[in-house]
Amino acid sequence: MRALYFASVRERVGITEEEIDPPKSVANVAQLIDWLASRGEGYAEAFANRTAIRAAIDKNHARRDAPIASAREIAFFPPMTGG
Amino acid sequence: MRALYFASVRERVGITEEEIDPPKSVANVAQLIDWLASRGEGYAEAFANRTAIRAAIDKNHARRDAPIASAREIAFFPPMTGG
Amino acid sequence: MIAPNVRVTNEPFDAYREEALLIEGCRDIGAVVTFTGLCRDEAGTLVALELEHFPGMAEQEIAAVAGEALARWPLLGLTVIHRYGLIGPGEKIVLVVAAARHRGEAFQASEFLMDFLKTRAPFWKKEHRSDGAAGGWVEAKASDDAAASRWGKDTS
Amino acid sequence: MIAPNVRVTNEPFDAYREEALLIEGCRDIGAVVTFTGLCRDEAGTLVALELEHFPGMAEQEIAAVAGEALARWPLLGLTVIHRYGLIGPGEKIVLVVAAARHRGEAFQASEFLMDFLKTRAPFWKKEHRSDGAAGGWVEAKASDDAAASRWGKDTS
Repeated sequence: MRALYFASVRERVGITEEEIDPPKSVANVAQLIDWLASRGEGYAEAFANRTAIRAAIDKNHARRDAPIASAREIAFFPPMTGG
Repeated sequence: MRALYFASVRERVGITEEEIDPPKSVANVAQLIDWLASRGEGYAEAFANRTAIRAAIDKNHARRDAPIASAREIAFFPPMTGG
Repeated sequence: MIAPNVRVTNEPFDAYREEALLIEGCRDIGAVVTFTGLCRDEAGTLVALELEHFPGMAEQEIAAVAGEALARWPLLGLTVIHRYGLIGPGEKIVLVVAAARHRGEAFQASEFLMDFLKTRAPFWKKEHRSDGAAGGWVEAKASDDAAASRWGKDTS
Repeated sequence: MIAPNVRVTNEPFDAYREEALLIEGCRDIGAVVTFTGLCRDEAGTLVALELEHFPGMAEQEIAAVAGEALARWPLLGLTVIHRYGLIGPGEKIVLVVAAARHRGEAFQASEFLMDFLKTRAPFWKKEHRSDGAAGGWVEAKASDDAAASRWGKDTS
């Protein structure tokens, strides 16, 4: 699946997007965040404050317990500050 | 004192303004309305529905019990419908 | 505290210019709420509204409500314009522009202005009907009194 | 129900033209509320805001909130425009224009739009400081969540 990063998450991870292939045991958003955080220093920093991370599956806001099995694209970003 | 009439009150009284000289016993707005209503058919009609009459003394909204002794100008009109 | 810009006029006004004038030169404004009240045609039955007003008192009452808004919210700009005379469907009757650092203040101030302007400013609307029948004076609405009363103590 | 006009763009927008387009040809509109969000200079410390967004999702989320507003209030017109990219102090970032028969509907719909746009639409602001120091990402405010929650059930 495709992972997208925005704003401070993007800056810390260091890339805007990438193809990821998490193990089958990673079933929902919370588990995917844990898995991503374990991938290196930038990821660890980007996902350190779990409560400040929002996720969207295929461009729809997703809760922590949302399953990721059928996701084509999953985006991570901090709380929105538009408007 | 000067009496001013606006909107439906003006149309019923038939004039926009006039000099009035109520007797000394007419001390407040409510009493002045009663006195005006007794002055003829148009006045009676204009002031028939007392609750639909607003008054202003010298361009300030005035309650029914406001004294009129020092008023130079007193205006009568229906509830406002601007905006 | 800033001074409000209050105008009562029988001329059409340029809402865009008023808003631009208000914003101009103030780089601290984060939110502008503009309310425009227009003449409806009431499904084609209305050819015009005739707005009567009490000269002098109209300006004074709007200025009083504007002053109250400025005392309640930290506004950076406030313009209120009200027309009188004959106004056709689609034409603008009233304009309120409130500028502030944050949106809540601008929204609340402009709603407050409209609620009290409706119940306090001496303007009266008469309908001119397209079928030629005698138009009547527009009735005051209880909902307007209710809208004003939700702001707490009467400002009069 | 009308269709909302939603746009996400890196170009400046013409608020006046948007409002004129919305009103044009509808003689039943009695109230228009226009909200404009501008870039503040933060007492001279800010040289620009950089607005990042999530293309596709940004439009979709704004359209969803607009649809919710149209379901709640009998609006006659609704336009929402949000810019992205580099925006200087005094420039407009966001525009909401809500038109209705009566003012209450127009006020509520535009406030609702802004409250949910703030918490749902994927935009992020980064500050560029005039002293050359590294600008930071603007922090989300708890007050924005509170503003959204007062409308009852979450629209997500």
